[in-house]
Amino acid sequence: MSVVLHEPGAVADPEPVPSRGGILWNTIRRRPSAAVGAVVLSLVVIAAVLAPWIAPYGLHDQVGPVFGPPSWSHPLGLDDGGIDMVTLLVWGARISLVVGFAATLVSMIIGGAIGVLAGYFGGKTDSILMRITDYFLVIPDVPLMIVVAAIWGPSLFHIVIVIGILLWTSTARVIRAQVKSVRERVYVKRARSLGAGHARIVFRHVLPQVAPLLIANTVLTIAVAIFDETALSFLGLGDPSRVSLGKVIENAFQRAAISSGAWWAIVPPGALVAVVILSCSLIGGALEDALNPRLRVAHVSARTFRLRPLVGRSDSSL
Amino acid sequence: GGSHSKSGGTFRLATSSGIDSLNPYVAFNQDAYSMFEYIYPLLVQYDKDNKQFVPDFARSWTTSKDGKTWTFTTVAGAKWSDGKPLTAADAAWTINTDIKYKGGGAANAAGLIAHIRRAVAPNPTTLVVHYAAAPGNVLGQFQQFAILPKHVWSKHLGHKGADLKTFPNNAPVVGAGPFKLVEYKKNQIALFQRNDSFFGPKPQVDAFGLRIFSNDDAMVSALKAHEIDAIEAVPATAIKTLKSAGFTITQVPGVDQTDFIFNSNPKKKTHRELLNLKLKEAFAHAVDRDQIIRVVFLGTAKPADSIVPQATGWHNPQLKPESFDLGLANKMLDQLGYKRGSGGVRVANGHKMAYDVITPTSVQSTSRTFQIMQASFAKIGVQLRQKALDATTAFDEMSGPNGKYLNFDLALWDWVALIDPDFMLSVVTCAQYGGWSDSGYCDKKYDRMYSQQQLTPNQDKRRALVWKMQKYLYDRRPYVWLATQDSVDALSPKWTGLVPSPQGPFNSLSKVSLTSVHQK
Amino acid sequence: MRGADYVVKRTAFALVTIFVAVSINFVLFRLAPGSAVSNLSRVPHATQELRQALKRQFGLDKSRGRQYLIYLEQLTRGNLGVSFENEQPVSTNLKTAILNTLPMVALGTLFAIVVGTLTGVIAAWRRGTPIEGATVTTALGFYSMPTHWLGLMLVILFTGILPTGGMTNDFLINPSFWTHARDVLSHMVLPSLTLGLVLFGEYTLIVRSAMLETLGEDYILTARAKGLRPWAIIRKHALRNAMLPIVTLVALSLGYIVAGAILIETVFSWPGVGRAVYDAVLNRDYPMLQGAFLFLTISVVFFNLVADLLYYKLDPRIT
Amino acid sequence: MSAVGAPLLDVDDLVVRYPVPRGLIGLLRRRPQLAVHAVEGVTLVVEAGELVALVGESGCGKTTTAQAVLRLVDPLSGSIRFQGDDITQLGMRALRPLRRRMQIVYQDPYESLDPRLRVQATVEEPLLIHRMGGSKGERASLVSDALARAGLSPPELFLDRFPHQLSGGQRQRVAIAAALVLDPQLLVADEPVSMLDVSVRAGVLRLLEELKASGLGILMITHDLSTAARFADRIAVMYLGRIVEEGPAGEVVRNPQHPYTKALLSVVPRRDPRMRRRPQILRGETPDAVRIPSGCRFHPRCPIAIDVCTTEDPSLRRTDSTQSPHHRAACLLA
Amino acid sequence: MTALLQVEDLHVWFDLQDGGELHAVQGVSVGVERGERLGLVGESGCGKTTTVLALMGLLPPSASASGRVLLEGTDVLAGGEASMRPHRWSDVAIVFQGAMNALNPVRTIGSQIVEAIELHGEAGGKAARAQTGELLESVGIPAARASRFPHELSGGMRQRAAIAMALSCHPKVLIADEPTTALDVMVQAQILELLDSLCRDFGLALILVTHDLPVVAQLCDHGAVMYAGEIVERGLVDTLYHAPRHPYTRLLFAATPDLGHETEEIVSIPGAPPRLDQPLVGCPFRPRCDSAFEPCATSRPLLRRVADRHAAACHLNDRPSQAPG
Ligand SMILES: Nc1ncnc2c1ncn2[C@@H]1O[C@H](COP(=O)(O)OP(=O)(O)OP(=O)(O)O)[C@@H](O)[C@H]1O
Ligand SMILES: Nc1ncnc2c1ncn2[C@@H]1O[C@H](COP(=O)(O)OP(=O)(O)OP(=O)(O)O)[C@@H](O)[C@H]1O
Ligand SMILES: [Mg+2]
Ligand SMILES: [Mg+2]
Repeated sequence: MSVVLHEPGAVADPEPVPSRGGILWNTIRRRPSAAVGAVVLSLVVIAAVLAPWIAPYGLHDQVGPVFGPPSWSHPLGLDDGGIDMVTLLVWGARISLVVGFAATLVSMIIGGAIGVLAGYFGGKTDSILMRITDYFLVIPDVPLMIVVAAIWGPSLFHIVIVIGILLWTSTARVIRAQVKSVRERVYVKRARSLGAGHARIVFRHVLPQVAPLLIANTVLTIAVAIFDETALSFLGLGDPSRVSLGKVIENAFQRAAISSGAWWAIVPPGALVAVVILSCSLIGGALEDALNPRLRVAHVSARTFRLRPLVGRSDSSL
Repeated sequence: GGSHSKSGGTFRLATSSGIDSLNPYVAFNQDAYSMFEYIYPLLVQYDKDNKQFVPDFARSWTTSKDGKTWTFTTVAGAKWSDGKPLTAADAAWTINTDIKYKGGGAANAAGLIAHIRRAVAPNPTTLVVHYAAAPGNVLGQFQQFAILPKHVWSKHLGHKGADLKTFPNNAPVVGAGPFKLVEYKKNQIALFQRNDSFFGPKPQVDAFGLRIFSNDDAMVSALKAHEIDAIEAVPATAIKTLKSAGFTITQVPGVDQTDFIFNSNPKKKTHRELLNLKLKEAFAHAVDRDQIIRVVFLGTAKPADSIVPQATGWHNPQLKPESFDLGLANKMLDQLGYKRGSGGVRVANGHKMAYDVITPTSVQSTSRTFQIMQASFAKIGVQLRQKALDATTAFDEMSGPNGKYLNFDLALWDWVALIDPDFMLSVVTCAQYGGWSDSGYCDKKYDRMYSQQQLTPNQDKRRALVWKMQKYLYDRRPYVWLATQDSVDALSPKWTGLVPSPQGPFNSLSKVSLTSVHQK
Repeated sequence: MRGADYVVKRTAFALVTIFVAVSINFVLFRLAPGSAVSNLSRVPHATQELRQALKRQFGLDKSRGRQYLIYLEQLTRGNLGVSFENEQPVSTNLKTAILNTLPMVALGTLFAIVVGTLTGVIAAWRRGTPIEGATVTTALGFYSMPTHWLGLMLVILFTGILPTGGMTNDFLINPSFWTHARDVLSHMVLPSLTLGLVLFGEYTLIVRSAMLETLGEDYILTARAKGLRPWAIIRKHALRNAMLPIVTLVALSLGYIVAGAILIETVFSWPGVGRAVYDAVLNRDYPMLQGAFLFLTISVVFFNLVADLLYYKLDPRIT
Repeated sequence: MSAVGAPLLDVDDLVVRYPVPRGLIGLLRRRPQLAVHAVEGVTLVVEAGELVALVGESGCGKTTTAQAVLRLVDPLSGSIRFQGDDITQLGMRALRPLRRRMQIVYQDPYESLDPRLRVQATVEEPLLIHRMGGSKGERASLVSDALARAGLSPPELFLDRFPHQLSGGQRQRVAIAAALVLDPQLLVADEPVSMLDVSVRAGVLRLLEELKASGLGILMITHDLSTAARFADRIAVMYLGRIVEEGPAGEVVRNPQHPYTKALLSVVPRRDPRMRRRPQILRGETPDAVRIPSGCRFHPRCPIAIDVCTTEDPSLRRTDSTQSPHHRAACLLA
Repeated sequence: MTALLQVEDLHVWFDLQDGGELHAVQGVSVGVERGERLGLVGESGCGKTTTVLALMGLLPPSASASGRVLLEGTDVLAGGEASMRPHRWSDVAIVFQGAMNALNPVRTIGSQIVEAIELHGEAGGKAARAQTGELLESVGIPAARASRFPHELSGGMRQRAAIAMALSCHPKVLIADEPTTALDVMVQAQILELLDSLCRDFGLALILVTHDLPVVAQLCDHGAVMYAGEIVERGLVDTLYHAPRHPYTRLLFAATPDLGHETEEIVSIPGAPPRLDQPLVGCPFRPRCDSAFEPCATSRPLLRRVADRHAAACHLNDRPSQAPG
C-alpha cells in the first residue's frame, strides 16, 4: 500500500517564536515593574554615556565653597571639594556602571564557562569544578575583596577583576543546573548520537537555550557588582582617581558630611545607587520569574478564580 | 588644683585613633603614648607652651662637664598606685632593662636609650645616667620615656626578655601618674580614675574617659548629643556647626605637615630630570597652597616651608613658602629647555613630563590635595597621575627595590613631627634608607651636620645648626612642604581648662591638659 | 541507615574546605607587598634593631614554606598565633571582637528572618495583588540600598534620638548589669536595624519565590482538593517544603553577614569583628587576618553544614 | 565489505550494566560494587526491510538495548554486528561514518526538536555534522526530499516553521525526516508514538511501515502490544534484561508461549466494550534489576512456576506448540 | 430524581499573559448517578482536566468560570471556592494525573491520609490511623507502609496510595484524572482492576478522565467524548463504539489499534485541534472531519439528544439520512 501521507491544513497559526532578545523585550513589555526598571536604567545609562556633554560643570572644577548648599545653579549643592553634585552624580554613575558592566562581563565569562563545562561534561569535571565553586562560595567575599584590593592597590581595573572573580559562583551554579537539564533534552542526545562534536552541541544547542537565564543572571550580577564597588569605595579601597558613586559617598562620609549638615552630599549618590540596583533587580527578577515555569501557577492564593454570569447555550437533556 | 571652680566629675574625650596596646613595648599609636604620659612617671615634661622642659618625676638635673653623665634628683616618697614605693631605682631598672633587651623584647624603646651605657640609682632619689657620647637631646628623649614599676615588670623578663612584649599589662595598670587606668576595651573606651597618691599636681576631675570612634560623623554627633565632652581632632567640616551649637573650638598650630616628595636619590634610574634643583623649584611655584588650605583643610592649616614645623619652636624663621606663580614656574621650565609637546605636555630627555604621584590611601587629605596640584601642574605642562596605594604598599613602592629608592618619582604624604627636631632631621639621612627615608635623599654633608647637632648640648648652638640644616634642605627640596595642619579641639560649654597643644589636648608632651580641665 | 553517607560526605567536605581556605588564606596574605614589620616599625624611635627583632619575633625571617608548616602545626593546637598589632593572642582579640559583633548581628538577623519570612509568605499568598506589589517593592528597595548608605540614612534620621556610634556610652566604673545592658541595647538598635532591613529585603524575596515554587506543586492542589483551608495548606504543606531553599540561603547569608558587618561597624563605630578584619588588613596583621578568615570561613562552612543537615532532616528524599 | 547475506543488525548475547554508586561509606567498608543488570544476554536480529518490535514492561532494558545497538552506551560483553561488521569495540572516530547508517527517533516529539531551530535547520543539521550533502542548494534539496519522505509535503510549507508551530505528529515526522536525511539503513524508534495523541499515531506508524517497505530495517520499541501486533513483522518480548519470547508478530499474539507474554496480552484493554475479559494480572511490581532472581528470572511472578524454575535459567528455544520455526520462547514449561 | 453530580453549561476561561483569553471549556454539560462510571475522553488539551478542576472548585486564580455544578441538587460552584470546600473529599474526591507529584514528598503517606480523615471529622487520633491502615490494605498496600515517604514507594504503589487517600472520607464521587498515564501496562491493569472493584464495593460514582478509549471501554458504562473544550458526544460506551453519532468518535475508535484486528486499516485523523484562544466559527472539528458539509463551516452544532441516553453535537444528525456512524 502506498497512501500518500499528508498532514494538510489545521496547522496552528504561526506565531512569532520568542527569540533571546524577545524574551527580554516581552518581559519588559508585560511586566510593569520590569518596564519601570528598564526605563529608569536606560535613563541612567544614557546620562552616564552622555556625561561629558550633559554634566553642568567640570568634574574637577571647584565652583563654590566646600559643602555649598543647594542653590539654583547647583540644585544638589556642592561636595567636600566644592564640586557640583549633579556633575559628580552623572560622572559617578558612569564609573559605577562601567565597573558594574565590566565586572559582570568578567564573572559571566568565568561563571558561564565553568557552568557550561561542569554541566555539560558532568562526572569528574563537574565535581572538581563544583568543589572549586563551593570554595569560592564559602569565602567571605567582602573581606577577601578588601584583602585583594589592598594587595593589588586600588585601581578600577583591579576592582573589576576582584568583583568579577568573586561573583561568578552564582552564575556558574545557575548555568550549570540549566545546562545539565538541557543536556538531557532529547535533541541534544540526538545531536550527540549523530556524532556532533562538543563545541557544536554547546554553541548550537546548549548556549542558546541557556542564554535567557544568562541574561537574567547578568542583570542581577550587574546590581551586585555595583553594590560591591560602592562597598569597596566606602572602605577606602576604591580607585581615588576615579569618581564612582561609591567614591562620592565615601568622600562625603570621610569629611563628616552628616554632622556638618551637608545631607545633599550623601543622600543623592546612595539613592542613585539604590535606584540603579533596584532597576536591575526589577528587570532581572521579572526575567527570572518569567523563565521559571514553576513560579507561574500557585495552587493556593488569596485570589481565587472568578465566576461569570451564566452563558447558556447547549441543551442538556439526555 | 585648688581653684574656685567645680572639681570632680568625669571628663569624656573622643578620639578617632585609639590605643593599640597598654604595653609600652608593644604600643605604636600616639594615643597610647599620651596614655603613658598620664599613667606612668616620666623624668621630665614640657611646660604649658611646649618650649621648656620642666620637672616631673625628676625635680632637678645636672650634667657633667663632658656631657656624658647626667644626674637626676627624683621625687621623694612617691608611690605606685598599688602602694609600693616609687624610687630612682625603678627608673634605673627600666633604663638598664631596655638596654639589655634592646635587640629583643625592648626593641620598641631602643631609640630612646641610644648612647646610654647604663643607669644607676645610688639612693632612692638619685638617678645617674652614663652616656657613651655627649648627646644633644637627652631631655627630649627622657620626655618620652615611661618609667615602669620594677616590681611588676621584672616578673616578665622570661624568654630572654621576649616576655616583656607578651605581658598584656591589663587594666587596672600599676602606674604612678595623675590617673590610674581602670578599664580598657580595645577600640571602645579607656577609663582613667584620679590617682590620689600622685606626687605632682592632682587632676580636678574624678575620672577621665577616652572613647574611640571609627568615624568622624559618629564622633561629632556624640559630642552634639553630649555623650562626650570634647573631641581632640575636630574634622574641619564640622567646625562651623559645632561653633554654632555653642561648643568651644580651640585652634593652635600643629605639627602634622603635608609634603610633596621628590625621589632625591642621586642613583635614581629614570626621569632623572626630577633631580634637577631648578626643576624642583619650578614645581614648588606651581603649588597653590592657599587653595589646598581652603579646600582640603577649610582654613585650619598654614602654608608650610620647612621640615621642622613652627609649633616646635625650632623652625627657621627666614624660610618662606614659595610663591604660587605659574608664570614663573613656566618660565623656569622653559629656561630648562623642556619644550611643550603634544597636548601641551612638556618633553624632557625625550619623554613626556608625565609622572606618577604615589599617595597613601590612609591619609585622606592626599587625594584632594593631589587634584588641586594636578590641575595647576597641567598649566605648566606637567602631567601628574595619581597612584593611590595603601600605606604599606606605598612605602614599599617608594623604597623599592630592597630599600634602594630607584623607581618612584613623586609622592604626597604627611609627617607628624616631634617637638625636638632631631627625629624630623634624621629622616633624610643616608642611614634611614629602608627605614624612615621616604625621599631617598642621601647627602654626606647633611649627614655630618646631623651628627653634629645630635652632639651639641648647648641648645643655642644647636638651634643655629638646626636652622642651617632646614635652609639646606629647603634649597635641595627632597620635600616641598605644603601645609601645616592646625590642631583643633572642641570642648563642651560645660567644661573649661583644657590645654591645647600641637599634638592635641590629649598628648604625650605634658600632663597639664587633663590635670587642669574642670567643670565650669 | 539512611544518609549516614550523606552526613559523612558533607562533613568531610566541610573539613576539606576549611583546610583549603586556611591554606589559601596563608598564601593570599603573603602575596601582599610590605609586611607587618615595615608597617609596625614606622614609629619615631624605631631602629634597625627593632625591625630585625620584629622580623624574628613574627617568624618572618623564615622561609614561606616553614612559616606555613609552623602555622599549620600551631593551628592544630588551637593556637592562632599572636597579633602583630598588640602582641596578644589572636584568639583573645578575636573573641572580644566576635562577642561584640554577635549580639548586634543576631538581633538584626532575627528581625530579618521573622519579618522576612512573614512578608515573604504573605507576598506569595497574595500573589498578583497590590499587597504583593507593595511588599516586593519594599523588599527590593531595602535590598537595593548600599548597606552603609542605609546606615548613614538612619544616622541622619535618628541623630539625637538614638545613639549613632559606639557600643556603650558608659563611662561609669562597674555599672550595674541593667544599666549596661540598656546602654548597649540602645546603641545596638541602629546597626541591628540596618542589617535587619537589608537582610529583610533579601529574605522576603527568597521566601516569596520559594513559597511560590512550592505553591505550584501538585501536592498543594491535592491538599486543596482534600478541603484544607489555605492557611492550613501553607502551614502544613507549603512552609516545610519551602523551608528547604530558605534554609540554605539563610545559612549562606549568615556567613556573609559578617561581611556586611564590616560596613555597618564602620558606620556605627562598632568594635566588632568586621572592624577587626578591616584594621588587620590595613596593619598587615597576618595572624589576625588569618584568624579572622578562619573564623569567617568556618562559620560559613558551619552554617552550610547545618543547612545540609537540616536539609537532610527536612527532606526525606535525601539519601 | 559487509558479508553477503549477513543480517542488517545482529546482536548476540549483549550484556549492559550500570554500576550503582556505592557512596563514601560503601567504598570505605569495601562493600561489593553493585550494578543494574539492564541488559542480560539479549540476542536479536533485524533484517533490512523488516520492522521488529521490542516490547516489555518499563525498566526491562528496551531503551538500553537500543542505545547499546547504536553504541551510545558501552556493552559489557556480547557482540553487535552491523551489516556483518562487528562494531562492538569501535572507537568514537571509527563510529562516525557508521552513525550515518543507523539513526534513532526518540519518544518525545516535544522534546526531541530544538525549539530554537527551524525545521530546515533541524533536518539539515545531520548533514552539516557529517559534512555531507555538498553545496547549500544540494543540501536544501536533500532536506526537502527527506521531509517529503516523512510525509510532510509540500516541504516548503514546513521548512521555515519552528517546532512549536507544528502538531505533535508533525514534529515526530520532522524528527524522522532528520533521521532519514542521511539515508540510513537502520532506524531505531524508541516509543515513537507513545507521547502522541491517538488521532495522529497511526499516521506516524504508517510512515514507518512505508519506510520499511522501501528497505529500511526498523527496530521499534513499544510497550503497546496492540500497536506491535498491528505494525511489526516480528515481536520480541523482553523481561528483566532478557528476551523471553520472540517470533512473527501474528504468532506471538495469537499463540503466546511464555506465561509473561500471555499475561501481557491479557491485560491489553480492547476497544470494544463487549469484549471485556478478565485480565490475568501479575502481582507485584517489576522486580529489581540489581538483584535478578535465580533460575528463571520470571519465576517469582509466574502463575505456573514449578520448583525447577527457581534453579534453572531457561534459554530461548523453539517450543513444541509453535507453528513457525522462528517462534521461540524461554520457558521450561512451554 | 436529581443526579448525584450534574455539571451544567460549564465554561472556563484562562487569562493569558499577553492579555488574551483562552476558552478552555466551552459549555460542558455532563452528570453521573450513584454507582455510575463515566469515562471522559479526548485529545490532549481538549479541556478534560480543566472540567474536572472546575467541578471541584480548584481552578487557578487566572481562571474564570460560569455554569452550574449541582451536587445532589445544590449548586456548589455558585459561591466559588468557599461553597465547594465542605464538599471536597467528603462528597467528591480526586486522584490526580501523575501521582508522583500529588503526594507531599516530605510527609509520610499515612500522615497525609490521616490529615484528610481528621479534617472531615471522620475519626481522630488512633482511630484515624487505624482507618488509614485499613484503607491502605484495601488498595493492596501493607498497612505498615503508612510510615513510608512517597519516594520510597514505586509508581504503582504511589498511585494506589493516592487512591486510598481519595477514599478516606467515603466520597460519593471519585474523579480519577488519567490515573494510569505514565504507568506500565501491567501496573495500569492492576490500578484499573482496583478502581473497578472499589466502585463495585463502595457504590462509588466514578469519573475517569483519560485519552485512552479502550480503558473507557473496559471500565465505564458511560462515555463522554470531548473535543476543543466541549463534549461532542456522550452516551453508553457500547453505543459509542457500535453506533457513534459523531465522526470524531468514529475516527477515534478507528485510530486505535486493537488486538485481534491486526489487519485492519488504522486511520489517522489529519491536522490538529483548533486553538482555543481564538473564537471558533462553525464546527470545531470541521477541518479534520471526513464528512463535513456546508453548515459545518458556519454554524456550530449543539449537543443534541439523538437517542435514548445518547447525545451528539454534529450537523449530520440533523439529516436523518446521513447519520454518521
Ligand atoms: N544511565 C543509567 N544509569 C543507571 N541505571 C540506568 C541508566 N539507564 C537505565 N538504567 C536502569 O536500567 C534498567 C533498564 O532501563 P531502560 O531504560 O533500558 O528500560 P526501558 O525498558 O527502556 O524502560 P521504559 O519503558 O521505562 O523506557 C532500569 O532499571 C533503569 O533504571
Ligand atoms: N492555567 C492555565 N492557564 C492557561 N491555559 C491553561 C491553563 N491550564 C490549562 N490551560 C489550557 O486549557 C486547555 C485545556 O487544558 P486541560 O489541561 O484541561 O486539557 P486536558 O484535556 O486535561 O489535556 P491532557 O490530556 O493533556 O491532560 C489547554 O489548551 C491548555 O493549554
Ligand atoms: Mg525506555
Ligand atoms: Mg489533563
